[in-house]
Parts: sequence; structure tokens; C-alpha cells
Amino acid sequence: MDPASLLPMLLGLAWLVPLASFAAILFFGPKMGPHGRNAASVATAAIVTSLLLSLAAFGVWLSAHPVTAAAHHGAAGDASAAGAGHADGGGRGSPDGHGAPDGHDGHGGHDGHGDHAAVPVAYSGDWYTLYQGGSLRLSIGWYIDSLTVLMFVVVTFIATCIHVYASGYMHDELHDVTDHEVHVSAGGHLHRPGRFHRFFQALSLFCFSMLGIVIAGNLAMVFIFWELVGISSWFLIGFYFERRSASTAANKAFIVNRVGDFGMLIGLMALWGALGTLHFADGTTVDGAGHTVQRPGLFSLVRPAAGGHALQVPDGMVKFANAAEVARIEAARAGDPRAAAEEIAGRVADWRSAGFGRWLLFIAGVGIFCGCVGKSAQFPLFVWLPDAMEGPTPVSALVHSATMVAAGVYLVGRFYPVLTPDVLLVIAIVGGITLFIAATIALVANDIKRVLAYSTVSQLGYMMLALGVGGWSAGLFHLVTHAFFKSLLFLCSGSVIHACHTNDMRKMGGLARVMPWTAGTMLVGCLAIIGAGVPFVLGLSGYYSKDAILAQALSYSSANPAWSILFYAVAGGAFLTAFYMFRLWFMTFAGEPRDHHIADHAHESPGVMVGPLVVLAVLAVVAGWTLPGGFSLANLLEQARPAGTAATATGGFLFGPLTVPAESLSHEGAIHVTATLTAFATAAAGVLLAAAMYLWRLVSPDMVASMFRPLYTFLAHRWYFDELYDVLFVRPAFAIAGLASGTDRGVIDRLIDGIAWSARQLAGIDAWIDRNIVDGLVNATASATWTAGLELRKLQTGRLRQYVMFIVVGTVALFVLASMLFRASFAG
Amino acid sequence: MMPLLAPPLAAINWHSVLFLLFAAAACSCAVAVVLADNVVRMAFYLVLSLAATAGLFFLAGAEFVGAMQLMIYVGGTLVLLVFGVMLTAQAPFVSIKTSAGDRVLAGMVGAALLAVLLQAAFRVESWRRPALAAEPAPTATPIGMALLGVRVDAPADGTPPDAVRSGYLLPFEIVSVHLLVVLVGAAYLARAKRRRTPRSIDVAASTVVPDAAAGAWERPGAAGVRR
Amino acid sequence: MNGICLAASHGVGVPLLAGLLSAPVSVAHYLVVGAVLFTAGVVCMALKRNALGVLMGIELVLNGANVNFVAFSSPYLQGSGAASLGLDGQVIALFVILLAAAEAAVALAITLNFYNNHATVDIDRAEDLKG
Amino acid sequence: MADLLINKLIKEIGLSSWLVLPDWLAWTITAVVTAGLVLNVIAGGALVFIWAERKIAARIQDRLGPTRTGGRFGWLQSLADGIKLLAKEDLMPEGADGMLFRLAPYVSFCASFCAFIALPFAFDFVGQRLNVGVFFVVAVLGLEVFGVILAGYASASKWSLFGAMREAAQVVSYEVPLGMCVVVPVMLAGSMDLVTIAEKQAGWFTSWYLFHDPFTFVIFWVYVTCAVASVNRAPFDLAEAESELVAGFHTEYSGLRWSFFFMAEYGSMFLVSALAAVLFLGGWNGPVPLAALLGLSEGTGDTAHYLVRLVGCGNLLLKATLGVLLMMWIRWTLPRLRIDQVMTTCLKYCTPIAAAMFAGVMAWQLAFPGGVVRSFGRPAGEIREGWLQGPGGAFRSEAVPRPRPAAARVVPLPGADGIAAGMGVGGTVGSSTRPLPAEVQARLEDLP
Repeated sequence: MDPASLLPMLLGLAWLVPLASFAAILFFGPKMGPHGRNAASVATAAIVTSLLLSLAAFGVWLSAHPVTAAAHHGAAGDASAAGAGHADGGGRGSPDGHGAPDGHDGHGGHDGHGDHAAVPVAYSGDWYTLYQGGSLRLSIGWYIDSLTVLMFVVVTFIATCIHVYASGYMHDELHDVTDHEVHVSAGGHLHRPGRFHRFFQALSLFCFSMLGIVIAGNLAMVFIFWELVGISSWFLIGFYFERRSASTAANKAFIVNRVGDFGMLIGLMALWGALGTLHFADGTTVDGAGHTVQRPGLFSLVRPAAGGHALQVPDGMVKFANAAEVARIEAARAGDPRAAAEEIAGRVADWRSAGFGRWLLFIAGVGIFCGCVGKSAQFPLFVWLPDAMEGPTPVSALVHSATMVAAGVYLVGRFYPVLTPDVLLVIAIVGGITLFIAATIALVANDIKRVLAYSTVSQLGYMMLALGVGGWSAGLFHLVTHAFFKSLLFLCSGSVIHACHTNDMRKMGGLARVMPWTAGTMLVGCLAIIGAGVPFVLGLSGYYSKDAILAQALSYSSANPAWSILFYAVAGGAFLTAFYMFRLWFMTFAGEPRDHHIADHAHESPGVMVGPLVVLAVLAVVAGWTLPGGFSLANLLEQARPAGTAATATGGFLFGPLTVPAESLSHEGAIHVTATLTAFATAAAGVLLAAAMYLWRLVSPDMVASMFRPLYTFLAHRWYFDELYDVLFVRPAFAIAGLASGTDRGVIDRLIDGIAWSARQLAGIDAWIDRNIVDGLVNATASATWTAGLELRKLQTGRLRQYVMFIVVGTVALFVLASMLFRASFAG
Repeated sequence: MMPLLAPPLAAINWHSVLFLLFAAAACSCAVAVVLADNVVRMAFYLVLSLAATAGLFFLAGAEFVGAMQLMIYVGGTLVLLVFGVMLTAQAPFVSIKTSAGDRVLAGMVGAALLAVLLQAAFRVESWRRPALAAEPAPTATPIGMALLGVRVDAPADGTPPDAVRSGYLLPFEIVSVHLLVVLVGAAYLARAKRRRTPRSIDVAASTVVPDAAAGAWERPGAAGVRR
Repeated sequence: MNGICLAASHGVGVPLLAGLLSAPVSVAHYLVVGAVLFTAGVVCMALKRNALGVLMGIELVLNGANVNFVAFSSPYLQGSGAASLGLDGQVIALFVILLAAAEAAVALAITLNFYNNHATVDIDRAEDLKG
Repeated sequence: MADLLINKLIKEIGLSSWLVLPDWLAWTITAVVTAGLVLNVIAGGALVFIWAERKIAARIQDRLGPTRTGGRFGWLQSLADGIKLLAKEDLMPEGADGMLFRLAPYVSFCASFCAFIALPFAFDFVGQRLNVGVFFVVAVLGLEVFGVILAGYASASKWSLFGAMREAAQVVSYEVPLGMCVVVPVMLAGSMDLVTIAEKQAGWFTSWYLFHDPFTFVIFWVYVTCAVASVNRAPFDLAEAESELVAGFHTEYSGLRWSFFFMAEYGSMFLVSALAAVLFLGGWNGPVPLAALLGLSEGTGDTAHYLVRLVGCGNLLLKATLGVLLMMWIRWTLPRLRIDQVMTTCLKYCTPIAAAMFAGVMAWQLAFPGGVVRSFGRPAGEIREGWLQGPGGAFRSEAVPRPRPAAARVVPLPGADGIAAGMGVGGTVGSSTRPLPAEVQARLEDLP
């Protein structure tokens, strides 16, 4: 069993099956049973298939690279030594999918675990090369490490749950639908045929795109599927496109994402222009001469094995930044380019130390991060996410939990080795701001789905911050756990909405006894998201991930006192999270029903919807646990830790000297204890406050609101972000558009109309001339010919003898004429 | 001893005499053809004229052409004669009179043409100079060879010795095929029709009066104006 | 010489006849005959209302042309001088004769048809297609 | 025979020594004499044949025929008839076309008389030796029908008209197979000159074209049929079908004109028979080449060869007479055909057979150059040469190379050129055919 060839096959199949179902539904959807009912089963079968394949790949991976608890500290111990010691292993650490020596995996699996820490085991290669020109090579390839495998399992699993859930939730679309939110001009409501199959078609495309991002072997492919995710999310969010709000939300999401993607494009250009490759891992290409050439990937360029995988500005960027000097040298050594290349190579080190190219690297990182900001709704581009609630609830669940927003975090994690401390700081700051703003907005939101949406945003902020402060595995670990409990929460909210036919929490309450399963599972989800647990003993999944984040933030702020604000942001975020999550739960399920009409008609959801809830709840509980054998998702992630990020890194030229502490340090006693206690305290405080206000009613929320009226309104208006963007971008855009259209209508159209009018006048004159003069001439000619013919006809008497006469006379005349001319010529 | 005859007659040239005889016969018979009204007589005069022409050919040393003339032309004219007799033996068409005006007009035109031709004939001086020196060669064999595509006759003066002179094999074949086609076509045209042939009255009735037809037709000019 | 003494001893008409009788024949003589035949044929065509008469006119015309051909080809009348057509003239005359026979056949067939349809051979009646 | 007489008169009799004749006069005299001789052949022949026909018809019909006139056999009967005809009143029906009515008999007679111009009786016994002799004879013979048609038309009688029409149709259609038959000997001899054709059949009777090959044998009988038809003798005498049309085209004729018609008919009978003799039966060559065996031959200038020619002339007359008698035999033996049968015979039988025989002879020529019998002991190529070549070359392909009869011994008469040209006779007295020019001869010999 050879992972190098088996994993790409399994994961590639798992990736392509949704595409197949998408194509199938796209072409034969309407014919799949009545109203395309079977489209659901097709899509579900597809995603289940890919889930099974992913699980198979998971098993393959585990059997090839067993997970042990020792990996962590072993890596911490001799990070640099391992880095130095396994410099050559770096080359082998990312074997090419094509030419990988089989022995390598054995090597990776057998000789010490330090190998994992120093150089992650990763398989990469290309299935198909779209285009190869010059140094640019666009290819469909794979980059598979434990992170990829884990993400595949998570994504396909959650997608499966959501497919099952949606097949029940979307049953309205099976027959003609009357959309009560859309008023047609003719009066009444929109009445349209169901779009059941189309929903699942978009869903399959969505899964395909997401898996494509996960398996992508190079940034170009990532970008392609990045956009595919965008467009499929546009399909899904705008599923009820007849609703103005839905279509607007879809466009908003797409456009805002485009803004981020613009930055991403810049990053891509910087990377490609300077380094000439977009592949993550090293690879080989066959050049024109026919022999294979080693092509270093981005990772080994930025963190060359020679330098112990320490981050350094790659030569390409240095030369690129110092292009003038390079050109001078080449001009000076025009004679033999080899000498020029040697001299340049000799001086690159000096230039690097002189600081050439670090800006380029910074811009590349920030650019890529811009894309992530758009996708995973970071400040300042988070405004689209709450509006995306316009899509059907399963879509919200998918988008917010596992796929779209996860994509950004995943990309940062995947791209981690290339990010300099400055970029990391930027990421951390952005994440902090995001988590705080989102949490504060979530405090006052009354729409249950909006609360969850903003909680998602703040949780994403958590992840970004964690990544920014160097908590690589912490951030990604939180991504995984969050995927579980956030999808759980969404599906629960969906079930609630399904029961109450409303999103407003103020109309709910006391639903716990009506729909106990939903209430219980949602309680589990809330506990998980606030990281509830018995300190140092046991906890839900969120407990572990959130503690890791707190600890890493604490160690970072202790390492750079100037940025200790980050730690406080995380702590406050934890408090706020606890508060608004339980506010949500209390308002929805506890207490007396505020609207009896709703409460009476409410009922537990069908099993097809409850089933996924239970499964997700269980996972939300156990996702963070470590098995006795030392297996845990965190340790599994550790296998994929990028080379050289295990050690403490220093650097930074923009915000002064920065220190990114090694993640292992955050497990030191002091920091660990402090972080755990802080987390527990803040969470408990949040829960208690929420209970006091909404359960025991010690304090009236309205009184608090009126007390802090300006703050409340400020928060209720979501910090006026939409208004701000409206003023900053939308209105000017509209103004410019209006100006342009005015110019078009008033000037250009007038001009064109004038030209057209004059042309018509000219044409009229021309037509008159044609009709009266030209045609007149033609007709005159014709009639003249006709009359002449009529006259000449009389000449043709039909009398042979006269014809003979004519001939003879003509001949004689010709003779005479010719003879006269003859004489004349003689005379002359 | 006294010569038996007076010198003048001693200068008589038989060739010229015979030429004059044949020429006179040919011309007078041709004129007679023109002047005669009776078709059969016309045919008769024509035969004489053609025969006399054949004699002229013999005098010119073209025996083969002369014999041909006798055989084919006279044979063809014989058929002509037969038709004339068949068609006109019974009354009305024996002689179709032509109006005197036509006669005068034709005479004038004919005179003009004759004048032109005669002055053309006498214009070239070398044509008036006889060259009786040449020993006339029998032409049947060369003509036969020429029709077979081989030229064995002496090239005319002035033609370069190595000039390629084409035979007449292809024209010969073409003429043969042409004759065949003519035979078939004539038989087809003259075959007895099954349908009753219309009488002259019907023909006259069915003839289109052109002016009426012209009135019926639409003038394109008018059409253009109407548009 | 003989011609001269003829002119000396007799009147005006005699020398002409004597000259004609004694002067050797030249191409011009034949051309004159051809011209007469040709003209006669043309006039015949122009004059005869009888279709057969027209045909005879055509025969005469062709015949006159033949006379010219033969005359120009004859080695008698003008040696085998550059102006002589040689054998070609006779061959052309042959073809003319052949084609004339063919033409006569077709023309007679047409005439017969005409007679069948119009019960006359007066070509002045053959004006159904006149303009 | 003209130049022959000239030689006699001028050279041997020495006429020129005491009588100074202008050459044109001499030529005129010879022409007149020749014409008279030919005319006598026709007229005398007619007399003899009419008598013979009567006797033969009578014998075939088991009668006696004329017995009294001129003593036994009534051999003067014809003369008596002639005198009677001369004495008869010349009638012309009312409404007849006078001129044509009068001219018609002369036209017929002239036609058959002119045909005799080119008919050779012996090697030099020919009025005018033409190198297109066969052609000339056939063409002129065809002219005879004009007289018949004119007679039929001019005599304003429907019997005559019917007869004339029949005659026209018959003659016109029978000229086709006749021409084909005539072409065969022409092809064999390689010349249209009758003298040459006859000369080519010199030697034993096996060298006659009749026995040249089976095809010629067959085509000879086709020729006989067509000849009988073209002179419209019974059974093809539809022009004068006594039992249908009173007397056919000469119903209205009487007296001398009527006898002209008869002379023309018998003349053409004799002519086609003589033509058959020349073309197929070796002409004046007897079945046994006596002259050659005796060492005599034409062209040897002494008196003996006149005897040879006279004997040859006798041969020809004998053969022609036999042909005429054959025609009479046929006439009184076979019933008359219907007009459609006549046409069927011509178009359905004679023409195809003649064509097939023509092709057969051609193939035979290619197979056995020069024929089977005649090509004993002589190279085939030589014969093929002679077969290909014109009259000039014909002599050279003879087994015994014979000197060209250009009489080197004969003194050219002063100023003879004009006369020769005028008569169409060669420039030198004594040669009755013009030779091919030297370069034509050379080109002919160069031919493959």
C-alpha cells in the first residue's frame, strides 16, 4: 500500500465525484424523478462516496504515518537540529507524486518522529498541466499532508450531514412554490416551479470547489477553485433570487469577495513575477532539452533546507527588488552570462541582509491574506457574511462552518511558511479586530441566524489571530472543532426556524420542552463554542482549541509586550462569546414562551433533520479529545506543521523587532495554567451574566439598553459598517455611475441620435434622387430600348429575300468603304 | 507551198476556246436560272451551269474536283429537281411570280455586287498574267493522300522547304460524320407526320399579329414609373 | 504576233474575239466567271419566292466560290506561284461541295416540312416569326 | 486513240509533209474522228442490240422473232425500224413544256455519249484518258436520268411523270451501291484511271479482279445487279412499265426523239457492261496473255502492236456484248419488281452486301498483299507499293517493268502545249496520261 500513489488517487476521486454529480444533475436534473426528487439522492450519494474515500485516505495516512503524542515535544526539543540534520530530508520530505521513490514514505514513517516536525511528510504532484510557458506552469495538482486529509474528512463529513439535512429541509422545492416574500407587480405573491435539483446541483459544485481548494497543489489552482467557491456561493446565497434581499446578498458576497481576491491576485503576481513558480512543493519538470529539472517550490524557496528551514527572503525576490543592480552587472558581464550569474549569486546574500526584497515578500503575504480576509469574512470585509443568511439555512451552515469561511483560514495555514512575522502581526491584528467587532454586534442581534453569523465571524477572528500569533496548529485545530459545533448550531437554528417559521428570538422562548432534541444538541453546541470544560481534566472540543489559542496569544504578548492587547482581545472575546451564545439559548429555549401562537404550533423536527444534529453534537463533544494511544486531531495536525515553524522565529522590519514564539512554548506550565484559568473565568462570567439577564431576569435587558442607548444603537447598527461602506463606496459608485449614464444619455446618445437623424435626412434625399433621377434614367433607357426595339421589329419582316438584300447591300457597302479607306491610306 | 489556212486562225488557242465555251454555258445558264420562272426549268438550267462549271474545273486541271462536282452537285441537284417536280407538278406553284419592283431592285443590287466583284477580280495585275508554263500534275492521288493526312503534292513557292503542311484527315472525318448526321436529320425532318397537317387557313389564323401583341405587352418604363 | 496582224487586217469586233480566242486563260477569267455565278446566285436568292429557287441560288453562290478556289489553286493559271493555293484550294472546294450537298438535303427536308405545314413553298408566307 | 490517229496521219502517212495543217486543226480533226468512232460504236451497237434483243426475246418466248427483213434472221430489222422512226411525225402533246420536251432526249443521249469519252477500248484506244476515269464515267452515267425526268415532267402526262419519278428514285438510290462496287477495283488497282485498272489485270485470266478474291467475286454480281437497275432494265424497268404506265417516261414520244432515248438506253447498257469488263474482267486482256507470250506488247512502236491493240479492243467488245446479252437474258427471264421491292433490294441487300464486301476486300489486301494468285513469284512489298501508289507508280509495280509510253520517238508538234492543255492532254504527243511530277513521285516512294 503506497500512500504516494494511493492518496492522490483516493482524494482525487473524492474530489471529483461531486463534480460528476454536479454534471449529472446539471444535464439530467429535471428528469430525475418527479420534480427532480432524485437529485438529492444523487448528490448525497456522491458526497457520501467522497466521504468514504476520504475516510479511506485517512486510514491510509494513519497506517503510513501513525500519530503519537510524542511528536509535539520531540519537535520542540531539537527543532533547529532536526532542521539542520534533515536538510536533505527536506527535498525528500515533499516527494513528487510522479517520481516519488517508494522508499521515501518508509523513510518518513520509520526514522524518528523528529523528521515529522522538521520536515512535514507531504505528497505533491500534477495530474494535468493546463499551460506551461516560460517559467509559468499552471497545472492541476495535489499537495497532500495530514492537514489535507483531515480537511477532506471534515468537509465531506459536514457536507454529508448537510446534504441529508437539506434533502428534508428543501422539500418545499419539490412542487410549485409560492414565495410569500416576493410581491409581483400584478399583485399577489410570486408563484414559481420548484428548484429542488438546482439546489443540490449548486451544492455539489460547492463541495467540488471546496475540495479543490483543499487538495490544490499550487496557488494558481487554489485561485481557480477560490473563484469557483465564490460563484457557487453566489448560486446558493441567491437561491431565492426572486427576493431582492437574496439577490443583493449574493451580489454583495461575491463583490466583497472580489475585493479580497484582487489583493490575492496582487500576491500571486508578486510571487510569480519574483519566484516564477506558484507550486507549494518542489517538483520536477521536463524542459525542452528533454531532461528533468528540479524545480524548487515556494516553501523550499522561502525556507531553504540549507538554512535549516529558517525564513529568508528568496533570492528571486532579492534580485527582483534590486533589478537595477542585476541589470548593471549583467550589462557589465555581457560577454559570458555564467560569470554574471555567479557574481550575482555571490552578492545576493549582501543584498538580502541589506533588506532588498523583504517588502516584496511582505506584499505577497499580505496579498494572499487579503484573499483570505474576503473569503473568511475578516475585518473590514466581513459585512457579506450576515447577509449571506438570505440563503437557505443548510447553505448558511455549509458556508459558515466548513467550507467557504474555512477556506480562508485553511489557505493561511497552508501558506504559513511564507508569511513573515510582520505579515503574521497584520493577520493577528485583523483577526483581533474582527473577533471583537463581531462579538459586540452579536450581543444585540435578535435574529437567531445573525447571532450565529456574527459568532462565526468572531470565531474566524479567533483563528486568524491564533495563526497570526504563531499558533499554527491552534488556529487550524480551532477551525476543525469550530466546523463541528458551528454547523451543529446552524442546523439547530434551522430546525428552530423550521418549527417557528421566524428568525426573531424575541418571539421565541420556552421551546425546550417542545423540541427537546434540538434544545439539547444546541446546548451542547453552545457549551462547545464557549470552550466549556473542567480545567485540566476534560472538556468539549472548544475547550482544547480555545485554550490553545489563549495560551499562544499569552505567550506572544509576553514575548512582545507591545502587542499584549491581542491577549486581552482574545480574553474579552471569550467572555462576549459566552454571553451572547447563552443569551441566544436562554431567549430561545428557556423561560416562558413569549408568543404562544408560535410555541403551540412549534414541533420537533423530523428525524432526517435531528439525526445529523445528534451526530454533530457527539462530534462537537469528542473532537478535541486525545485517545490513550496519543492520537488526537491536534497531534495529527502537528504532522503537517510546516518545516521551520516549530522553532521560535524572530524578525520584522515594519513594526519593529517581533518574536513569534514557538507553539510548543505555549504548553509550558505557567502560560498554560494562566490561559486555562483565564478562559474558564471569562466563559463562566459570560454565562452567568447571560443567565442573570435572560434567565433569572435580575437585570432587565431593556434597562441596560436604555442605559447605554448610544452604544446599543451603535452596536445594533453593526457599527454602521454597512452605512459607512454605503457612504464610502456604494454612493460614490452610484454617483459616478449616474454621472456616466447621464453623460451617456445626455451627450453621447444625443450626439448619436443627431447623427442618425441627419443620416436619415441625407438618406431621404438620396432616396428621392434614386427614385426620381436614377430610376427615371434607368426607366427612360429601358423604355427607349423598348420603343426602339418595337420600331426595329418592323425591320424584321420575316422575308428571306429582303434579308438577302440587306446582306448584299451591306457587303457592297463594306467593299466600297474599304476600298475608299484603302485609297486614303495610299494617299496618306 | 501556200498554207491552207489564213494566219489569223492559226493563232486559235483551244484552251481559251473551250474555256470560253464552258464559261459562256455556265454564266448564261446561271442567268437563265435567275430569269426562269418555272422551277423545273430553273433546275435544268442549274444542272447545265453546274456541268459547265465542272468542265471549267477540268480545264483548270482539277479533274477530281470536276468529277466530284458532276457526281455530288449534279446528284444533289437531281434530288432538287425531283422535289421541284413533285411539289410543283400540280398546278399552282409551277411559277410563283415576283413583283417587277423586286426584280428591278434585285437587278440593281446584283449589278452593284457584280461591279464590286469584277473590279476586285481585275485589280490584281498578277491575276491577269497567265502562267501556262507549269506542267499540270494529276491531282487525284495527292488529294487522296491529303485526305489520308499525308501531303505529297509540291509545296507552293515561297513556303519554307521544312514547313509542316497539315493533311485533311480530321476535316475528312468531320465531314463524314456531318454527312451522316445530315442524313439522319433530313430523314427525321421529312418523315411523314402522323397528325393531320394543318391547312394554310389554320396557319393564317394562328399567326400572331405582332402589333396587337405589342399592345398586350407591358412597357417596363411604365412599370418603373408606377413603382 | 498573230493577234497584232489580226488587229491590222480586220475590224474592231474581230480582234476582241480573236484576242479572247488566242489569249491564254488567266485567273482573272475564272474570277469573272465566279463573280457572275455568285451574283446570279445572290440575285436568285433575292428574287425567287419559291423555296427551291432560293436553294438553287445558294447552290450557285457556292459554286461561284468554288470556281474561285479552283482557279487560285490551279497550277495552270498561275504557275505554282506564291499566290497559288496549291492543293488546298481543291480540297477546300471538295469540302464545299460536300457540305453543299448536306445543306441541300437538310434544306429540302425543311422545305418539305414547310410544304406540309403551309401547303405552299412560297417563302414569303414563311413569316410566322417576324418581329 | 486521238494521238494514235495523229501519229498515223502525221508521221507515218506523212500527212504533214505535203499538207501544212495548223496544229489546232489537226487536233480538231482527230477529235472529230474520235467522236465519230465513239458515236458509231453507240449507234451501230444500238442497231445490233435491238435486233439481238428481239431475237433473244423471241427465242426465250419460243417465237421466231424477225425473220424476213434483210434476208435471213431479219438482221436488217433494226435499220428498217430506224428509217421508220426517222420518217415518223414528231408529235408534242398540248400543254407540254416545249423546250424541255425537246431537250430531254438529247440530254439522255449526251449523258451516255459523254461517258464513252473516258472509256478505254484498248491500251491507247481511249477518247480522253482521265486519271479519274471511273469516277467520270459513273458520274456522267448518272446524268442520263435528267433526260428521263425532264421528259416525264415536260410531257404533261401523269404516266410519264410517274415513270420519271420512279426512275429518279431508283437511279438516285442505286448510285450508292454502284459506287461502292466501283470503288473496290479502284482500291485494288490504286488508281481511278480505267486504263491503269485494266493494265493491272494483265496476264492470265486469274489476275482478273473477278478472281482476285472471294469478295470481289461476290461484289461483281452486286455490281451487275446495280448496273441493271441503274440503266433501268428489267426487272428494274419501272420507269417504262408497259403493263402499268403505258410506256413510262417516253409515253408521249415518237420518232427520232424516241429513238434517241433508245440509243441512250442501249448505249448505257453497253457502257456499264464495258465498265464491268474493265473493272472486273481484265478489260482488253484476254484470258490468255497471247501478246506477252508472242513477245508483243503495247508500247512497242512497230505495227504489230496495233494488231495487239485491235485484238484487245475485240476482247473488250466481246466482253461488253456478253454483258449486254446477259442483261437481255435477265430481262426476259425475271418478272418485274414492285417499286418497294426495288428499293428493298437496293437499300436492304445491295448496299449492305457491297459495304461488307468492300471491308472484306480491304482485309484481304492486308492479309495477302497483291492477292493470292497474282502474287506468285514477286515480293509482296512491291505489290503493296503499287497498290498504294498513284497511276504513275502503278507501272513500276508490274511484274514486267514496262517502259513509260512516253513516245520519245514521237516528234513533239510545235505549239502543242496549248492544244494539249486545251484537250486536257499531256504536253507530249503519244503519252495519253500525265505523269506525276518527280518530287511527288519521290515523296510517294518515301511513304512507309
